[in-house]
Amino acid sequence: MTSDTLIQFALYILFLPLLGFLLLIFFGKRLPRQGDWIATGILGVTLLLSLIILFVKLLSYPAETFISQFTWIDFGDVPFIGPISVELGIMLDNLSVIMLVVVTLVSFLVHVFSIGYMQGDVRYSRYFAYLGLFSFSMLGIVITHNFLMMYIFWELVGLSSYLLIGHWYEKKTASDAAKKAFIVNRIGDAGMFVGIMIIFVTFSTFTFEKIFDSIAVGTIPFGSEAWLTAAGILIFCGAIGKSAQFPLHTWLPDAMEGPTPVSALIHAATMVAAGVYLIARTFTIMTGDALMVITYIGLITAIIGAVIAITQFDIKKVLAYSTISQLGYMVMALGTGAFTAGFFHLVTHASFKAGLFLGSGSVIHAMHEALHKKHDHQTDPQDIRNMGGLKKKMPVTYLTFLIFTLAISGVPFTSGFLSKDEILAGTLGFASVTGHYLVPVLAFLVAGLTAFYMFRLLILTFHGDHADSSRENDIHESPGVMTIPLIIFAALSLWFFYSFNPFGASSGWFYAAIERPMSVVPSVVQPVAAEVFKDAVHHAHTLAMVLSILIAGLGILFAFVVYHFRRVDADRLKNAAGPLYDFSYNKLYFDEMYDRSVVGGTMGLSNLSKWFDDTIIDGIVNGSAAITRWWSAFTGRFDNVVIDGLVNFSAYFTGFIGLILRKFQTGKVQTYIVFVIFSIIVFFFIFRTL
Amino acid sequence: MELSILGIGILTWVVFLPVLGMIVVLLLPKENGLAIRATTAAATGLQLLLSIVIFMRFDRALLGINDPDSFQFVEMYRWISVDAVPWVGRIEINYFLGIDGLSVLMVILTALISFIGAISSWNIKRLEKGYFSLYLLLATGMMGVFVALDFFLFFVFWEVMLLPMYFLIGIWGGPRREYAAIKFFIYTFVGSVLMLIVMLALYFSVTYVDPTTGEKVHTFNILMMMDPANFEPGTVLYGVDTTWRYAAWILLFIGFAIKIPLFPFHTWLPDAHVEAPTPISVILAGVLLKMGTYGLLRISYPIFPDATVHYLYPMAILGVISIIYGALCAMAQKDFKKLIAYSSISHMGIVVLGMAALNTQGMVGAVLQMFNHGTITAMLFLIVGVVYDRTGKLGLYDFGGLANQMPKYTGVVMIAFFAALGLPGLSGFISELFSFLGAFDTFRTLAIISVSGIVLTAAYMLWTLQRVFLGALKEEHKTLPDLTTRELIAFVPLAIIVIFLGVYPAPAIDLMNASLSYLVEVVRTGGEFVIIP
Amino acid sequence: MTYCIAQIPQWLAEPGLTHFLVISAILFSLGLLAVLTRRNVIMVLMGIELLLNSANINFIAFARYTTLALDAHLIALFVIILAAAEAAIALAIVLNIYQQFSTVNVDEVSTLRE
Amino acid sequence: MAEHILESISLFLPEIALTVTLCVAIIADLILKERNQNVAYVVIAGLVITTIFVLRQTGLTETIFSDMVAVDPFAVFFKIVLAVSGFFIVFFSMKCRELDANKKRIGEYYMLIVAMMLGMFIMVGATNLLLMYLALELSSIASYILAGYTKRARDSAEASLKYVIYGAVSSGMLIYGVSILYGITGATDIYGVNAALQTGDFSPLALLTAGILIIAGFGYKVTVAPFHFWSPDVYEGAPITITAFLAVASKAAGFAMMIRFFKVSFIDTALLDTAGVWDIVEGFQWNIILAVMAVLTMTLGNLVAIWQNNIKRLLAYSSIAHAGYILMGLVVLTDQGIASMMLYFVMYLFMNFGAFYIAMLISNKLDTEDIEDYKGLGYRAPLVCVAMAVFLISLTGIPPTAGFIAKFYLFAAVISAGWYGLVLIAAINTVISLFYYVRIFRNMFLIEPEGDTSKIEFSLSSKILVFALLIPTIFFGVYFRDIVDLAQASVKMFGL
Repeated sequence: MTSDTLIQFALYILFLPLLGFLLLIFFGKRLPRQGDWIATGILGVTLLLSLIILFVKLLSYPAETFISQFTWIDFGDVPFIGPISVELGIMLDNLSVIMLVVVTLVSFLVHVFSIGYMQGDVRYSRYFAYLGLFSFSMLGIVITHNFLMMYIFWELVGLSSYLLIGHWYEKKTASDAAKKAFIVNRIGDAGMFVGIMIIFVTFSTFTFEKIFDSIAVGTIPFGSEAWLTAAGILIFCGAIGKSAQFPLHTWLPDAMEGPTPVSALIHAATMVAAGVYLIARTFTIMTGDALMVITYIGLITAIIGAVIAITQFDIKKVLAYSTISQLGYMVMALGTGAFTAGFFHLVTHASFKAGLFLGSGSVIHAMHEALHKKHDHQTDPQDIRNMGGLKKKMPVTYLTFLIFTLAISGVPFTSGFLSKDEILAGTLGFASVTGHYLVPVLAFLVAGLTAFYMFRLLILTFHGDHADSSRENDIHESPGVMTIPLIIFAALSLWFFYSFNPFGASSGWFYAAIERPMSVVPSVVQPVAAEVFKDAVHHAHTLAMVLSILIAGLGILFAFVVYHFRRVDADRLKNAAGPLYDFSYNKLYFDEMYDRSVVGGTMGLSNLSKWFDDTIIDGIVNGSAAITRWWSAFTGRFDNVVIDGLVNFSAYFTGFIGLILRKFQTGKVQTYIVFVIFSIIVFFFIFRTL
Repeated sequence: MELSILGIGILTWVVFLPVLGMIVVLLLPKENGLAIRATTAAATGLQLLLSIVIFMRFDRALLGINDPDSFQFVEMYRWISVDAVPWVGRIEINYFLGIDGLSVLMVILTALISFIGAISSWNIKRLEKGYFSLYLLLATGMMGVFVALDFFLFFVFWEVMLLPMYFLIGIWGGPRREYAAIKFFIYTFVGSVLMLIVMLALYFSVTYVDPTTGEKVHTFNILMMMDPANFEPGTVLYGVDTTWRYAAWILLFIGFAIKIPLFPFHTWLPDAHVEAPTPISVILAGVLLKMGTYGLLRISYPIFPDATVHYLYPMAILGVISIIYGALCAMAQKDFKKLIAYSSISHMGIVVLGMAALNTQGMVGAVLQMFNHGTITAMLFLIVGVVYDRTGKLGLYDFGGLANQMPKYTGVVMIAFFAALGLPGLSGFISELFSFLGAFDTFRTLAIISVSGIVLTAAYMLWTLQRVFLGALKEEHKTLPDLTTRELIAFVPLAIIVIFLGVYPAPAIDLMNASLSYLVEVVRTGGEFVIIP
Repeated sequence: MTYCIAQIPQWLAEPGLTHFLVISAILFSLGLLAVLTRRNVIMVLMGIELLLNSANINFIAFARYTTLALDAHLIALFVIILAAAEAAIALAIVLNIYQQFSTVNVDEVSTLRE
Repeated sequence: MAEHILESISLFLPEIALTVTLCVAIIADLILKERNQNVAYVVIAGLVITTIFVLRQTGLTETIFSDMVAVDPFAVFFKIVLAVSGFFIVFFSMKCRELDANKKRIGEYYMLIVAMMLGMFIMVGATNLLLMYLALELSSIASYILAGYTKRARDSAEASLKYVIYGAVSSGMLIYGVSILYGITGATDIYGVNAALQTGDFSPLALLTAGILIIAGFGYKVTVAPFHFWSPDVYEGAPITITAFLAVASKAAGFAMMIRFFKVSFIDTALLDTAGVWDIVEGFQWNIILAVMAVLTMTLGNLVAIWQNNIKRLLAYSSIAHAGYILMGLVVLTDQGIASMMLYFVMYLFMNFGAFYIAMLISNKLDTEDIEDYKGLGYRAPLVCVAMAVFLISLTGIPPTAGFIAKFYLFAAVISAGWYGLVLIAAINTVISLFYYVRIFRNMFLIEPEGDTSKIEFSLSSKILVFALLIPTIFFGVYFRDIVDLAQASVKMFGL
């Protein structure tokens, strides 16, 4: 199979979902089954094609990069700048082909799951259409070869995310969440936009390759390394928004208002991982300082997510904060230089986190059905305090959920262990080279917390007794279309897909395929060199593995002690933690803070602007109402004339002078003659001196 | 490039077709509303057809701007020529039409928006004859501005649209129509009086030697004014970087800025929009605002390159203020139409910023933004018109949940709103992108500040979307009908253009790229250009 | 024959151009004063006559004290004639006013104003 | 001598024709008695003959009656303007219901119009100070009576009283100023005055006194501030036809006389060349005074006009403001300025008569002059109101109307002479003027009629007259080449 065929396949993969979107948006309602089979079928085909590409690429052309491009806009030879043209194109390298499979796989399975989950929804076909739009946009991000397309699809996934979060837009919380997601993402995108502006102004192109080459030969923005760092950080801003990194993470928990399969697809596995993918793509031009910023942002995010997740009761919220935390993990990994580990975690996380969400979807679906049957609309079907004991009723869901939980907690023989272990080793290595020991310490802490809150979730949901025994019998296992995807994800969460050695991924195919790219930035600002880093990681590896197993075990143990065996009363823990608990329970008050400062500030500024516009700017021209009223009392007739269209202040002013001048016209002819003589005298004296 | 029909040049046809239509409308009996409407639609439709012909036949490689030979479809007749009077030399006013890369897109836009406006005027109920004849006169005035190459002619067309607009707002407008109409009238009139002064000063400063007779001729020919060699020594605007040239530039700028409208000359716009009937809002936002920026590019830039370069930075600052301030004001509005009006201010700020960048990307972005803003805002006002027609309400909080009730409508709304907030894949993005890219090349800090505008735009657009279309449907709106075919006819071409140019903008960019690059060259070499970090 | 009652001052003994001009200026001012201060229209009209005649004095004085020809005399004659015509018209108008307003006080004839 | 007089008479035919018309009108009035409306036709016939005689004078540059009167393109141009306005006024008068109250005396009315025309014809040609004064008085005296000629006798009588007192005082000042000027120059014809002034052998103070007094006298005639006070009251009180006539013809004649007087006597002909700006005689900066007056006039006229509710009074103030614009043409001291003033008068004639005529038609039908009563008229009388809108637009100076071209050339002349400040003030004033013009057509179109909504019909002849004014107003806005040519060619005066 030649590279041309691969490119062709890639194009099919990209455009088939778009076709699906168009078909469903225009004809969806008229198609049989509202067209869900079209959408799902198309995704199945893309999955197949992606797998073909993956195998062919990794087996036949492991070290090559295929690019196909065309000139989209050609400015020609621009005066004072030189030739400018904008090329669009796609690029297939190992990174993108793996990502292709991840995206199409998750998307396909979510499509399948949705057939069950969304059955009977009012906008069923619309839902599948939007899923198609999302898949298209996400695939665009994956295979692009330039910043512009990256940005374009970046925004488009934002759009599809907006549409899907707001799927049940009759609920104000849903439309609020959708809006919030888009706007918060926009903030990050604005930063990314500025970063791209810096890049384009310097290199007059958007294409990754050309830019990397230019930097490699020493061309940097405005001749200053600081600008290069700035460009890196600004581009990373896009990732901050999309991957829900601190300080823009607040949209993701709210985004759980969308249908659960959407959360699985977009807000767990793929779109939110796009930020990580972006960092991986632009890793080459990140300076040491930029990577340091990335590391710490990731670290902070990881901790925030973990800390908040501990105290949440909404099943999806726990998963959402867990996602934030894990994304922070990946970002941090890339920042420290553990490139492969970070990306690897993206891939493994995609399957087990999508699985977790789908599992929770299955649970919510069951709860919802049960509550519906009882006409109970008060009880929240997503609150884990209303659950418990589902193990017996939903065995498949439980088992798969267990596997996912083990994976995310980093228990050996799972994919999560492989990737997390590598990341932790990376942080240790990073610390040993740079001296930033806070990074591994906190990373391990997060690992422990993750194990704890995930098992807390598992136990509260599935173990023990059901909260309300009267509805226990109404809870049933979900249908096959929902459980089969779960099983597939569960299988993918085991180690053997990635490496035959359950205690080390570095010998697997993944590590062979993905290698940390060479940094092209000027040597003075380069991050820790790959070889030095690799050495350090190698030394720390065993320690990391042992520690990680230990810490994960501790977390799991503690969760069982508190929630399963109830040796320690959860309420007492809560009281002991005191304000810390409230702090965590209230999500560290981020939303409140932003509402007061950013949202409140903007709205205040906006109202101020409106006031300024209505009162001052218009007022200068218009005369404020008060003066008008005062005058109307004074002259009686003024108001009449005001209403007659002389509201303008300038008019008011001239009108006022006119009013005075008018008084000279007394009607007495002798007064007129006095004025005339007076003027003559004035003229006389003025012009006598001239 | 020459093209004529019945011996009359195509541009004359494009400009005066609506006037022909107007004459027919005036001759039709008052009762025959359908014939009046059909005539209007036919006249503007033909205009659109001809502009498409122009688009096809337009030579993309010719430069235009200050080179009379590379203008296309040129028509030049001596209109007024007063023979040699000893103290002024010969006086010349020409009927001089022609287009280049700068104006061709505007011609197409004007024809398109005029046609769409005519379609959406279908449900005007009162005094149709008056309405449609004024409407057609307005169409002629607008088109004339974009094709005139003689300053006097430009000015005449500029003014011709003033009165129809006044009456169209004043007679067929909303409750406070009188106030809005007079405000519009006076603002614009101030601008045009300032322009008149500069025009006359230019006229007395510029002479050229007529090759056939060898005498010195005073002329209003804009192209002649662009050649510094044509300025008579000793006249007021002679020289480079003189106080008088700066003053003239500022007067012109105020005149154009009022039209754009640029902060702080913008307050007429929200009032005019709120009161104007829907088709007139469409015209106002779709075409009239562009006349300001077009005027700057056609007149201020090449005639006063020195002053232009000197004032680039203040101009960019005003652009940035407009972007952010307009967005902030939009956010605080409770009236649907007013919100869109303020969003226009914000979007036109982007045009000014792009223009001020004085490089090809920025200019292309700006002119494309002019076109895109024309189509997108036209859609937005049509959208407002749809709910206003059905409910008579404009408050943002009066609605909610329309998405379910009116799916086709909501589809159109989505396209327009997301195009307005600069979503990639729709036309607004491309032009904003290049405007900002260009601006960043010249004013780094300003460009970075202005990017915050895209966040604010997203915020108020989505908030509006939420308030009007999402949420629960109100009881009294449960019977609202979806878009009618006639409304769809107005929406669909715009939507197609918005999407097409978002996906493949090259056809539009190719039209103007050569001319605008040349304009950049002309202006930059005429003044001392510096990049401001 | 020495009835010398008093020595006539030099400036009065031989009146010159200046004297006439001063007289005419005084007359002009008096005329204006009458026009401005009198409330009776007839008196105002008499003030106007003074104005015109002060000009006449000027003309005649200039004719007398310079080498100019008879032009000035003719002008004076014309002005006198015009003054008469104007007075005739004015009086007719005053009559009309009296019929309409029953007064000849100019102050009261001021309904048209501002 | 006799030959000279005979020759002079042959060039004085227009004025003689007017005199004969005047006499015939008196006789006709006596004969026709009850049907004395027909005097109007006599007057029209007389005007036709006069116009023919005027047209035969084109191209001549002569002086007649021993330098008393000049027959030159400048005078001919203004005579044509006066004759055309005479025609219009006679037609207006035949339509005017205001005049019906005094039907029996209507013959006198036409007769007085002819007398006034005669005075104005002489004004535009006079080159002798005495003749100027006499002509001015002739037209003034006739207009004193005409101002009082109406059915609403009270206002009318008041107007004429004020007019006569004010006019007499002003003419007193004028003649006093002339007497001083005569004293210092020893000449009565303006060429002699000029020759004497160029020697510089006189007291500047005396010249200043004379100059200011003369300006006051002329200023009264052309209604420029601060000598305009009579005009609003008289314009409001006088019959509308006479108001229109005063606002256009009388002003044109006054300006013509003023231009000739200043251009001939107060400039330094030694330094006069074809290149441009004239030099004024030393000792008296009269153009600065005129500039100040121009600014005062236009500003005052516009600002006060905003407050008027009576259409006649509003148009009166508007015509004051226009006098201010026109005066700018003289201030700049160029032939181009004069040409643009002349052009302005042509355009002004049509648009201002148009506005007055429609105000009269409406007053005829609705018996009101209050602008508030115009509400919704656009729906009741569309044709007339659209025409009114065009006239008002033209008065504002918006293309494509004659008013724009007039203003355009005037501003052009001012700018080319470098008076940027002045033109800026004029531009601002143009914007201010928009307020009150707009108010009229706002009332007509933007407000729907209340109460009586029946259509108002006008007679065919009225409509024809409206079109006769409307068509030039638009035509000159689009095609103005010939009229500009004519104005520029007519700047030529005898002796320069």
